[in-house]
Amino acid sequence: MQLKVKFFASLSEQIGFTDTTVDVDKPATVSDVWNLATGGQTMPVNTLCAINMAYARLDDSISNGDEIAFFPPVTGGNA
Amino acid sequence: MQLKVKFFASLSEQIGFTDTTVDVDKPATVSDVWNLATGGQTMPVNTLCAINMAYARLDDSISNGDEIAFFPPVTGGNA
Amino acid sequence: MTALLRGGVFDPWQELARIEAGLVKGKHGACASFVGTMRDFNVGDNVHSMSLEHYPEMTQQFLDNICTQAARRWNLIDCLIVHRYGEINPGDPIVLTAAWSAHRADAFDACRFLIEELKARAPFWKKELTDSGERWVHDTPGK
Amino acid sequence: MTALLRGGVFDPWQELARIEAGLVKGKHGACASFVGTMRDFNVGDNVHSMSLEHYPEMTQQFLDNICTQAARRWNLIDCLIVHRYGEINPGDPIVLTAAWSAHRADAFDACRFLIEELKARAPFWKKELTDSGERWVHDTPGK
Repeated sequence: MQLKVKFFASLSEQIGFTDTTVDVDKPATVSDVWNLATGGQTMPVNTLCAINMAYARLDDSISNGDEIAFFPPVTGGNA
Repeated sequence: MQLKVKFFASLSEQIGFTDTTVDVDKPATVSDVWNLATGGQTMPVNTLCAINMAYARLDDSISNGDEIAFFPPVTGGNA
Repeated sequence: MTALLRGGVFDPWQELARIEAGLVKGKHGACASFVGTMRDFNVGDNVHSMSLEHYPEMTQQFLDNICTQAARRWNLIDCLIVHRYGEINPGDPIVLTAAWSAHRADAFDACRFLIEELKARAPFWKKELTDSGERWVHDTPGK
Repeated sequence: MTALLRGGVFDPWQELARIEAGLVKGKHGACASFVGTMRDFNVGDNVHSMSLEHYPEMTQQFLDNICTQAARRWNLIDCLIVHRYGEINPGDPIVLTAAWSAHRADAFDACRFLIEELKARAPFWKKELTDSGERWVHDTPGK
């Protein structure tokens, strides 16, 4: 199955890109997608993830066509 | 001593006037001022009072030149 | 710190914009504000208009005083109260409270303190004109 | 209920006036609002400007979702969120949350819920330009 993968903010700078696509041929979790998409780079602590724009957990299962996103802790506003 | 006395809202309608002046010749409290100013009318329950624009109690003592006010419970805004 | 009594209609958003235009840019991270507007219903009745009586010198002192208290209790850059008196129609703003601070907790808490103190103790008395005539709100059961 | 993402400067008071012009007059007694503005200091450093990255579809869904949650939890007539993204300068408004209700407790609580949820979980990431260069705020000690 094909998945879109996105990285945001400092995480995309570390990984070196913001978007990629991965192919998975067996049941997989969000963690597996990280490993495939980054070529096995270490995931920074506190990394958050989303499946189809909803917060998810690293051990959640993914489905064909999902959009998976990885990002650092959010920091809106400053008040 | 001379005192200005004011009544507000429903209380002034009941008493029949909004302002008056009273003369007191001995130590007196806010209660005494009510009796002098209204000719001994019954004070409605929940009546509030102020001495010189600050909330006061009915048994507080008054001084020459004070402005004494009587009013019903306050009802600002409606939200 | 500003507390204003207004005898005519005021625009709360213009009042806020005007105060903010006078603040040093970049210092306040947070502004919390509250606007109380006249409803056309109260305690089950239609209300056509109302008249808000006040005790001018005492009311002004009271509003100034709660601004001072707020500024003592929270870390504020500025605060504002605007309050109507006189004849008021449904849809008209009656009261505006606002607080500016570096951080949002101080702004929210101070803004809410101002409106709660004002409602509980500021010398205003409201007479409503309803379908069944005039009434003082402190005489209304349930209010 | 309206949640807007804005790529350029917005005027919070005009946004509030615009929403209010669309409400039926006399029904809402209370409007609580909060404006978060960019400060020129943070964690002890001067901040010259910042860049706010977001995840457009997810951010929009998140903001819509907290409006829906607020409307379920409190008795609201309307609520509004406006949030900037992109390049932001000190003094610029970053975020506006507002809630209209018949009564002030619902308006205050909903307005505060919106900003607290937004700060805690909305997908925005802030990069600051300070005296010592660029930094992601989630990498700053103490933030």
